[in-house]
Amino acid sequence: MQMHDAKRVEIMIEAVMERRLTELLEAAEVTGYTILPVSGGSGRSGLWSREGQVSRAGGMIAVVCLIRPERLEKLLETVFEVVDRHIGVVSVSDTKVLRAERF
Amino acid sequence: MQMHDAKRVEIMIEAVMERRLTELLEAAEVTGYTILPVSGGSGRSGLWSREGQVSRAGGMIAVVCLIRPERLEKLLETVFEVVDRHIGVVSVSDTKVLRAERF
Amino acid sequence: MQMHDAKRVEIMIEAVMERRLTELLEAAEVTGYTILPVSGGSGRSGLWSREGQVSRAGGMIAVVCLIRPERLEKLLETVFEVVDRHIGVVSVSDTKVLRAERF
Amino acid sequence: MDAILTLAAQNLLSPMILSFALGMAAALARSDLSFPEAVAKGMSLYLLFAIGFKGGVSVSDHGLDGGLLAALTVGVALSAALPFLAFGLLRALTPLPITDAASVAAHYGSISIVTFVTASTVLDAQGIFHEGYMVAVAAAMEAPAILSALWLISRLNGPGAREDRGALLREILLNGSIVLLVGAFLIGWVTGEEGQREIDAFITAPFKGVLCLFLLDMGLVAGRGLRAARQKGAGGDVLAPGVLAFGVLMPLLGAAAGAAAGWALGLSAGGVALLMVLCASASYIAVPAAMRVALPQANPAISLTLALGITFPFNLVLGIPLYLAVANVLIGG
Amino acid sequence: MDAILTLAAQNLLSPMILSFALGMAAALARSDLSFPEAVAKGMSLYLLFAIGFKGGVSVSDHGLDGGLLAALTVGVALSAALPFLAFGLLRALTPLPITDAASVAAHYGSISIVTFVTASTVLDAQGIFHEGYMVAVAAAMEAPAILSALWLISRLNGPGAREDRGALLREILLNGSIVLLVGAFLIGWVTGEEGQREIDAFITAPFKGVLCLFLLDMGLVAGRGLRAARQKGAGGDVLAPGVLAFGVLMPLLGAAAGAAAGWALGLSAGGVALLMVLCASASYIAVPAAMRVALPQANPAISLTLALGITFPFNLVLGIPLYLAVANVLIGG
Amino acid sequence: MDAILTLAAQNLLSPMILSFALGMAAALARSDLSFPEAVAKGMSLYLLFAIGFKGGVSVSDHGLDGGLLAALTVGVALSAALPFLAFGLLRALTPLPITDAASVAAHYGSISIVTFVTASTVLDAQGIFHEGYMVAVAAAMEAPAILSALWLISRLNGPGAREDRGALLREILLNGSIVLLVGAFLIGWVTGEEGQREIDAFITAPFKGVLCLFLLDMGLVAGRGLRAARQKGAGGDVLAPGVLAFGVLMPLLGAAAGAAAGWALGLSAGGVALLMVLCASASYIAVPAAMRVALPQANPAISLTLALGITFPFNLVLGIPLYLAVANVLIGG
Ligand SMILES: Nc1ncnc2c1ncn2[C@@H]1O[C@H](COP(=O)(O)O)[C@@H](O)[C@H]1O
Ligand SMILES: Nc1ncnc2c1ncn2[C@@H]1O[C@H](COP(=O)(O)O)[C@@H](O)[C@H]1O
Ligand SMILES: Nc1ncnc2c1ncn2[C@@H]1O[C@H](COP(=O)(O)O)[C@@H](O)[C@H]1O
Ligand code: NA
Ligand code: NA
Ligand code: NA
Repeated sequence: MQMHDAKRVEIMIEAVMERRLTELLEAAEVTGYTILPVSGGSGRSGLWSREGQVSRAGGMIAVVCLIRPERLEKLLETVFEVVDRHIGVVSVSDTKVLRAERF
Repeated sequence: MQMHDAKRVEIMIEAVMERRLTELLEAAEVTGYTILPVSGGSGRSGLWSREGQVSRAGGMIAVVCLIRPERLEKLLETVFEVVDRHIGVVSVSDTKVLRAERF
Repeated sequence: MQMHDAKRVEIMIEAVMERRLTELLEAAEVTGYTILPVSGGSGRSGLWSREGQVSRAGGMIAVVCLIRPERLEKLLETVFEVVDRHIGVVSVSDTKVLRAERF
Repeated sequence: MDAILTLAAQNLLSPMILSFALGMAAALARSDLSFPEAVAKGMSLYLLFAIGFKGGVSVSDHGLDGGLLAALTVGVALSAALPFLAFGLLRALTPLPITDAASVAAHYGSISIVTFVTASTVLDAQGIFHEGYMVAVAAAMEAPAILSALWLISRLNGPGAREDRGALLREILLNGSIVLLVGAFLIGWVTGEEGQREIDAFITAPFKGVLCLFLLDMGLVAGRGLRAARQKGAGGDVLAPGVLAFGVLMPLLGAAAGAAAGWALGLSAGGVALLMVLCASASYIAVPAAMRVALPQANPAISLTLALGITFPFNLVLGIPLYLAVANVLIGG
Repeated sequence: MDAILTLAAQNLLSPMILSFALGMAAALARSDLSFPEAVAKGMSLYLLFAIGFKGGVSVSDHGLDGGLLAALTVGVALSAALPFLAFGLLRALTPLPITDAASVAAHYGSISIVTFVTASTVLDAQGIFHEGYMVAVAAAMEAPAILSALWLISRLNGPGAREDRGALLREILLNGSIVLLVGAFLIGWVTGEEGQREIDAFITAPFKGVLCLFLLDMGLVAGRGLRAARQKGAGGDVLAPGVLAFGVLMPLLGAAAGAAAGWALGLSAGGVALLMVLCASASYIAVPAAMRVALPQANPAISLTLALGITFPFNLVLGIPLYLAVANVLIGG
Repeated sequence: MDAILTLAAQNLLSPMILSFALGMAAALARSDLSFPEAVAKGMSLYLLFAIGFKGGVSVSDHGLDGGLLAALTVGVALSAALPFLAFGLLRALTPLPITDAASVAAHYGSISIVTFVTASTVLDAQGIFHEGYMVAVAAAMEAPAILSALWLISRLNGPGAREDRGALLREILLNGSIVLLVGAFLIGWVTGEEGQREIDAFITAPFKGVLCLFLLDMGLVAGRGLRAARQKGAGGDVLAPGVLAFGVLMPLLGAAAGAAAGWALGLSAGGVALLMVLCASASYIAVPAAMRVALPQANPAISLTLALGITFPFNLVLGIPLYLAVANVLIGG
């Protein structure tokens, strides 16, 4: 089956920043992304868990973005604007996608 | 620690297609998969979010499938049957697994 | 944008083992990890789904860990202690991260 | 006429309608107010169980009057027939392509259980009798419209769907909301007054309050849908005048069909009003899911925005008091 | 005998049992009806809090009769002893390997809190007195069986588990359901009638209705388990005749032990019936989780299908009226 | 004094406080007892809707006494002013850096709606009148403190935040809890007694019970926070004596300001007590989220542990009866 090179960008970011990040992604003409809920984690700022929480603060989301390699740089610059000042990690892996016309 | 080459297939597909996809995966003798909930996203068909939703329509799931490289082609053909007509994205990355006898 | 080599370790493990695994990760000086909820799956021990479940038994979580390549071996040995006797799969992919000073 | 207006005003100022309005306003203003998906589903399970159960108890109290079977048959026929009317109207009023028109038609042939629940609550509040088995009729009307729409498509477009029809039909009939509604109806029927007494404090007393919160959530979802439709091209056609007109005309035509059928069936005024509501309302839970499986090419945003953003509030605010007034005139309740 | 049958029939046609049956039927028919995990957990938290609290209030009303300590001791002893009985029976009736047999035995020594809640509700509905502290006994019986099973395994298999025993014990005793049950019991005890009056409308009035929905969910989960066991080899052994027989025989033997103990303790007829229910029921919330940690080699599908698919419905439908009848005869209530 | 002690003891032994204590104890003992996030959010939506609605109904009953506008103005002023007091106190008592101090100050200028709800419940239980519009005052006091803190930061640190002020302000004012509280208040006001009668069984009867479960959850979250603060360096400063002292002193100072303002406004004794509670309590839902957006450099663990781990239990257990006693003396209720 025909596959095409792409990048899989995974952004773990504070839940309160969701709207700001996705607005930037759209402004950067990213064609699609998917948001996964995150139930807990740990980092330099300690352990956290969503159990029993009401406030959106103190939670994160994972945003997965599949893009063509040539668009990576622009995406990262966009993302960096938000991630820079905020808690979060960004990773980029090589991947292949079906139906490249979608990306 | 001994690692073995494998492929990580990630399928983002409409939640209503879950049963059909997993039945096909089992028919294709895929030995295992894991389903992650998805809380929102965006694509050519616009923005969506699961917040406050009751209907299963308008939601997606992420299916992660670790398989031996030699089984990839068959898996993709199977998946394509469902994804072809439906909203969804499929990505394949190289990975390594512990305990290869499980795959 | 400056990226740095890293490993993305994804551990699918029984939910009841969460505390044990994360304690081991901290003991192994892993600087961070993120836990994603898992809603269902299938493997050698059959199909499962979290729908309508009350017991923590019979559910899994996905733990994602981004680390520097040189720390991989130690991490895997640690994880193996828990995964060895328990249901679960571990995969390791090459990735790149922003802000390497965080890992 | 005066009575209708009073009723409409009274309806308008009920906590239920105001809760829906609050949700819609919050969503349109981009507030982050939202219900978790699990809570919304939990409330809908509660409402389905309670309304089904109470319908069953009512049947065990009042007997069937020989009417259940006739009403079920008529309900199925209406649900199967209305998509053709809707399809014709859509082709006349809007530029929607065949597939989208068929999908919208399926939504309007089927029913909105929350509109039904709200109407029953209004009737109860005014002490108007209605046949308990109308709940079973509601359940029976969920699915037939889907089959009509698929038949329409396969006539017009050729047999494109590779989907197995039998599996799909099975899945539609075993849809969670149908099973729960029918199951609770049967439980209520079997256990009757005595069963009701046991769980009354759970299914009757807090019912209206839960309905308020659920309508608040519906308002949030509908408002988000309208906002998305306005922003993006996705469901943009929804806000075209022809489409908007359909969203208001179709419920009126449906209600008229329901009124005629209810009158022919010899239902009470309350029963006629409920049948009108069923015919006038459009599905936004079961049918959208079925359409995604069977007609993936159809744009889901169009049906959903129409059903939830236009027709649902129309029925809630103006439709219900209007249908009730017509039923009263018709039956002389 | 006649009385038992009437009771059984009455029980059978209660909204609670019918809700469970609806769930099971829906799951076996492959309906997609389902409760979100969060809603199921929310209902179970509610039930645990309410039943614990009411037990505590009852103790503050009726006093302890000096009976709590004796009942706790006997409960712990029963929970510790029953796994040996279960293990012997399993080895005699089934071909299950040692580890699986020990795991199943742990489930049957422990208790099912929902079965207990349902039985209390049946007693309350019939106005039969039962000692409030039975809730504390239920909590005390959750854990000891786990330790017995682990001891059995280490005797038979050698000390294989690398798991730290102390940590495990701590975790079992601090299990959420035990903590909530005991905590609510203490709160009820301390605040008594007055506390009850404050929150009665929440924990008493809607209780039975919530229980119905929870049993509906249990039926769905049990039905899905049975279907999976039938399909795959995974828990296939469950449906072997010997295993099925165990699922029905063991509750009867457990109930007999409970009856003897309850009689010796001088409990009321209601109290004896509840102790029988505790001994007859098998855990499917706390023990499965503990077994996954401590005995990962054991196949969880076997215990779960037996406990939830066979023994739970058996107790719900036939067991409870039977145990109540026996207790009545024994105590002459 | 005696009266205060009796009241405090009575308060201490209420199911609400004991539920909170149970949660805290369970978390500190590392029990795995927990509420799903969706259930916690569902309960908070219920509480906000119910308290807002009841406040609105009370206004429609008793009229506004011309007091709403004055009270709103004073509330906004207090919320805007208290952060400066808090900031000064923090700089005097603790070694916290400017950003962290400003963030904590924002939390204490704003309000904790659950503390307010608990206090109203205590008043209702004792039949003490309080102005219904205090709910609107509570909503109005959520946001101003955030702006004061940001102003403080930009004065002291220079305009570092690239964040768009307008967008942030909009987001704060349209925060879900403010919108729901104000919306439900308006619905209650419009529908009045009649509306209340319709949904009373949902929003009044079970209210206290839901509050118990919610406080149990708050106890779990607070306990987990305290444990984490003890373990890691993250929020370790929280447990320094100066910080602890702030967590107890600040509510007392806030309450004093509230008492003075309430007296000047001519509120009833109940109203004064509620204004004291609002000033004394610290936000842990809306403000933490706003601070993460606007002041990401501030360590969230410090504010949260202080607000939820120290000040919340202090107000719950000692504060509420104390403020009520003071208000009674002041107004002679
Ligand atoms: N190395 C990592 N791998 C995966 N997730 C991480 C990692 N570091 C941080 N995170 C996630 O990001 C959150 C905030 O990280 P931090 O800013 O280091 O406290 C953590 O709680 C994790 O959920
Ligand atoms: N490039 C992408 N990366 C990640 N997820 C995507 C991407 N494109 C689409 N998706 C997901 O698939 C859904 C449907 O996509 P579409 O068919 O383009 O509307 C979106 O809402 C996303 O959840
Ligand atoms: N190849 C695989 N790819 C992804 N997830 C898997 C795979 N194998 C097993 N899993 C997950 O691990 C769980 C237990 O696997 P098993 O021990 O094979 O029953 C499954 O239910 C899946 O959630
Ligand atoms: Na209709
Ligand atoms: Na037992
Ligand atoms: Na304050």
